[in-house]
Amino acid sequence: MLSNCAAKTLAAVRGSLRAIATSSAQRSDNLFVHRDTPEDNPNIPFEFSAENKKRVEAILSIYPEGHKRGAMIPLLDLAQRQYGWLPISAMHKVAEILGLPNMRVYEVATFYTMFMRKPTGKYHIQVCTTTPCWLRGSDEILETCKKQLGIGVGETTKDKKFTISEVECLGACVNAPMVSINDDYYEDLTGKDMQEILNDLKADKISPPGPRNGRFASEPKGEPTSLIEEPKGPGFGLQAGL
Amino acid sequence: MSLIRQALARTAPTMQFTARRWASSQDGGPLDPSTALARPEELEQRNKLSGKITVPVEVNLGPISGVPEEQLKERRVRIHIPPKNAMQSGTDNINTWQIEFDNRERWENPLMGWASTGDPLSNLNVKFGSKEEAITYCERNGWRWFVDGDLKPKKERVKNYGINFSWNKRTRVSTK
Amino acid sequence: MIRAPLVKALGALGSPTHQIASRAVRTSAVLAQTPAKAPEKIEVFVDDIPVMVLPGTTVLQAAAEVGVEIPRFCYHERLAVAGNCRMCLVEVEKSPKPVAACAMPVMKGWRIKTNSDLTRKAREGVMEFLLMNHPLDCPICDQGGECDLQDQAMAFGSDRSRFTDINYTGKRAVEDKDIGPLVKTVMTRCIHCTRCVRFASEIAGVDDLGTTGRGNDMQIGTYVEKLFLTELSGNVIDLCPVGALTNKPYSFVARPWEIRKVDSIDVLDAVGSNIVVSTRTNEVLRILPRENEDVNEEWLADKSRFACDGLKRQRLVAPMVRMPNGELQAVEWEGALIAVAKALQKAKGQVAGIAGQLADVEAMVALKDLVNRLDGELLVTEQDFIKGSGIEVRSSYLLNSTIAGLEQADAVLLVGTNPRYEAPLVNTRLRKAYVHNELQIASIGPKIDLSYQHNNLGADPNLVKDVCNGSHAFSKVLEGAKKPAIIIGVDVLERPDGAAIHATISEYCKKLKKPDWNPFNVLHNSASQVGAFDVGYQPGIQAVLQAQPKVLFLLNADAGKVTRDQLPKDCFVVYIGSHGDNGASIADAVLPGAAYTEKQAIYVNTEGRPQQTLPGVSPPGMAREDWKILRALSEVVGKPLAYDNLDELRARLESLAPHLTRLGELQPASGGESVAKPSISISSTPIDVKQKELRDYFMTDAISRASPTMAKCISAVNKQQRQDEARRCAAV
Amino acid sequence: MRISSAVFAQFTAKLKELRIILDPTCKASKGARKFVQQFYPSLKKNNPNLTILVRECAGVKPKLCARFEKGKEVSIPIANQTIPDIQKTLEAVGR
Repeated sequence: MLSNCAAKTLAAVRGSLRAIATSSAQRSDNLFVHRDTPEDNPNIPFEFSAENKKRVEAILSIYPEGHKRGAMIPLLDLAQRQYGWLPISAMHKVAEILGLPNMRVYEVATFYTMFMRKPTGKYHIQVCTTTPCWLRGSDEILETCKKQLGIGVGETTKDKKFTISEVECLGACVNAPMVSINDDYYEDLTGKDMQEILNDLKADKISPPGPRNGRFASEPKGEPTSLIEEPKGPGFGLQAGL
Repeated sequence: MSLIRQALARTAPTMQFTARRWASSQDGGPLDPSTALARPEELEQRNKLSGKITVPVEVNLGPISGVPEEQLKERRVRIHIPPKNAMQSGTDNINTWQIEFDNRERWENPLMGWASTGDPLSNLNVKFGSKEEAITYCERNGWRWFVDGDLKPKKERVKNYGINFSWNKRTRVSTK
Repeated sequence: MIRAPLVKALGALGSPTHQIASRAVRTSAVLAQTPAKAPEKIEVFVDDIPVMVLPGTTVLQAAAEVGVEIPRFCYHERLAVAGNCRMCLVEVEKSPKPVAACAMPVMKGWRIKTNSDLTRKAREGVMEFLLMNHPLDCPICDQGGECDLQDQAMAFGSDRSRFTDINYTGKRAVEDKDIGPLVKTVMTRCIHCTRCVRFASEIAGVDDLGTTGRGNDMQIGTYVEKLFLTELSGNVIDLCPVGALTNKPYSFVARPWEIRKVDSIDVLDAVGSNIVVSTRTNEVLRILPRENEDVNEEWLADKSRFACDGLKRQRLVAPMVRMPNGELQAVEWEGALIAVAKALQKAKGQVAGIAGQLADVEAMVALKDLVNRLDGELLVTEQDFIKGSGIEVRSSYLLNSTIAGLEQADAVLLVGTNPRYEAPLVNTRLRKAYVHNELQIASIGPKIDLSYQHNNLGADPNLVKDVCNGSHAFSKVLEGAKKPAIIIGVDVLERPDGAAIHATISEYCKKLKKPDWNPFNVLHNSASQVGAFDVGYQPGIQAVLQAQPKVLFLLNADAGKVTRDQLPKDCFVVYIGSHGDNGASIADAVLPGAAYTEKQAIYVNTEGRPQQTLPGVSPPGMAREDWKILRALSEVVGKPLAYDNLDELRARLESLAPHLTRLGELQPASGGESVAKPSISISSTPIDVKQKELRDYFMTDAISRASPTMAKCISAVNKQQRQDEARRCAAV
Repeated sequence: MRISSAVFAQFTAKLKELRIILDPTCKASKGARKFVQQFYPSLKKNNPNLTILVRECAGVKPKLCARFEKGKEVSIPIANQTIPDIQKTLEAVGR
């Protein structure tokens, strides 16, 4: 009895000392092994649509003879855009087109996080929660999404229309906080804006992407605060002696 | 000229097998792993092994060595290089020649399960620097011997990282 | 990159110039290996020791030449260079960063420091990262004692751990994969050296293993639930530097310091791969490959590695004689030998002997001498072959291009053989030539999957005639090749028109013959076949069945080709062998012999190289070595054989065929003179191969039939097949 | 003078097996090699069921072994012999 309570106090002390530099779990919640499910198994046939087939030919023509495997990522992306997400039979189809063993396509598909290997909603809401957006209130945005759609992060609504994911920096820190839905960026959001966007999407109306607070792309909101005077001519600020 | 002197004359520049590792000059004598951890008697044993001893005259200690007649007559010593352990990539302690008697019956001790054997020479494992030394040792002890396998020169291999990305379609289907 | 536009400019997409471009690049890479004029060597200093090496040698090879062994995990001299473990980082003077020794070719005047501070810090860092996510499994890990990570951690790792995260996220854990009954996977221990992935795709030709996920979630596996089923899957156990892939039948059986290692030869196929038999207290525990550059390189086929637990089942341990009521009764040696001697006296010359797959050369010579002394002339092998002069000149039944030679072949025609399952290690050579040598392969026979692309010309034997008289498209390829090779399987030579096929092909090979290259090859699948022909055995059992002998010796003959009703009623069958299989069941007297791990015996492999097995354990119960049984029998019969111990028997072998006692060496088999025209011409029954799928590979002789692991392998293959079919018909 | 190949027609029934052992390169067995190259096919044609084994090995003195019934064996060295000499030894063995 005495020994384990001593051990507990030691652990507590160590715990507090260690609290300063813990390393967060860099683990993704995706599965990196394939388990057959009714929606995702090799029996479900996958076929590129007619015009996608033409796109496949166009993509393949870019790569020289003998380096066709370079076309794997564009083909997988094409498959994901056509199907909504990337089932295993799509990977088999791409492997068949490139004449590669299946494993080589699995390796690439599982390496890149933007290939969604689980059934994903029609509108994939990617909320950026990295530091700049976080400082500008991405928590509120994430909360409104979760409340509005009734699902947590990484889940998909029953009707397969929405999926919320928490993603790393999307490169639009100027217009933080922001959200990317499929390929469009919705920036300078507030809770209210987010609700509007979601309601439009529920009615399948794609609202125009871009900043929501009237800014034009990443230009300053009101008057520009710098570079407002005429550019100085040559010799400005030159040393007197030169 | 007796067999031994002949053998020694032929093998004047015996290739030194054990790896010579000199401390590099720039680093002011860093620890040399092969000698730093070794106990003193191990170091002296290692010097004894690599050094050469001159055997004056051909001698057959068999009859007076007290080894039973049957061991000398019927058994044959196998002089060989120990194989690399397939499970590991290290090749440090296999550049020696070893001698080994033919394997005799072993059984499990019914009480404790240990391996018992009736063969007194079953655990004899002597290491030599070269094949000639092993042969001389066996002849001196009056054992019949045969040499199994030889020191084959290492195969010339071209290891090239670029070949994974080469034009040759067949090497490129692999992992890269 | 300059290369792509250059080729595009030449407009050479897929045209011959593209071949030239690829050959030009490849030859520059292998220029160091076969220099037309030897390029001058460059001087490099390793730990201040100067060494002259060819350009293109890597730092690691230069250090090895000096005797310095740089630690490594992902580098393996028989696989492609991956360079992803970073353990071989060494300092090179005046270079800002340490250099990966395994991939970096040396430059002139480099001063490589393999023991400097920077190198040691780099190794400590790599070891720390590897051990950070490595479980503390050493007490329960089979690799303990022969684990590269353990040794290199002791030698190069730092003496203290800075990993304190165990209380929070802790070490990475990865789920275990089920890849079959042979390889046990504990993927948490994996350090991602990708040796198994490269082996599977380059050597085994089965692209099932790969790295899925990235960063901390990276794991080696098959991604889909699939068994890793190939005939070389056991080699990933040796390749894995840690305990992630271990031997499933051998799991938790013994520690490396408890086992005794005996060098020996494998006899379960005709390749004669060098093995190490690990034994403990008179029991064979596991079999590992032994490096032999000319025969099995460093690999070992699965049957040879895993069938050793068949040595513990179905073993004959006491002499038995069939009683009048038809039951085999165990008797003492005297009783059995006297019973056989009586039968031999009654037989008065009508004696015959059949040698099976696992018979060694000593036992076959002893049997031949004994039967010849008793006026018997019929000494045959169970495996059929072409009759007449086919077996008298050695070059007509050997793999004349040698196993190592097949690596350099650039055009191969397979006639009625499936080297992938009949001799897996010959198939790795063909695959190596296919990958590195642009080898073109065609096969006459059924459609088979050979782990590399080959064009199947068809199964009609008349194709052989077309190819051999030069009218077929592939004969142009053969005649144009620098080192063509034609490999005939024994399944073809067993057919009635086998002699005709053999004659046409050997005739054609005379035309293709090069000064140092003989294109005519026969690929056997039983270990005793070449040895039997060397000492004068005839092929095929038809002669014995016609002669209706009074006494028939079955030496390890378990293929079940001889049945009781084909023999005369009063025929006395004597079975000498180690396993109670088809042979022992029809025998009147069973004399228990020793298996290949219990005797010092010579076996000649399919390329004609005699090699010797060494006894790791002693024969069980009252079993004895086969030739000793025959020597004792000859004493009881009254015609004692002229040798009492192994040396005298080996002297007799020397007189019979001197190449047999030059162990490990290949004697050039010249000759192959034109022989009488075979009587039967080539028929039109399609050529077939016995071993077409992996299922037929596992059980081919008495030992592998008795092995539970082989049974598990076959059920695993069936389960995988049922799963695939269930999936396919579910899709329809 | 050419030895006509018809001479080998008949060997005694007692002769069961013939074995010619020679060295593929050295001078001592040049005669034996020539003999095998020229006369082996005709020898084989005339005695189809007599097994005539030809075994080569580097560094071996050439010899001709014959096995009769009851396991009796005779081995005659044929080093440095020309074809007619080997001819005579073969006939001596064959009677």
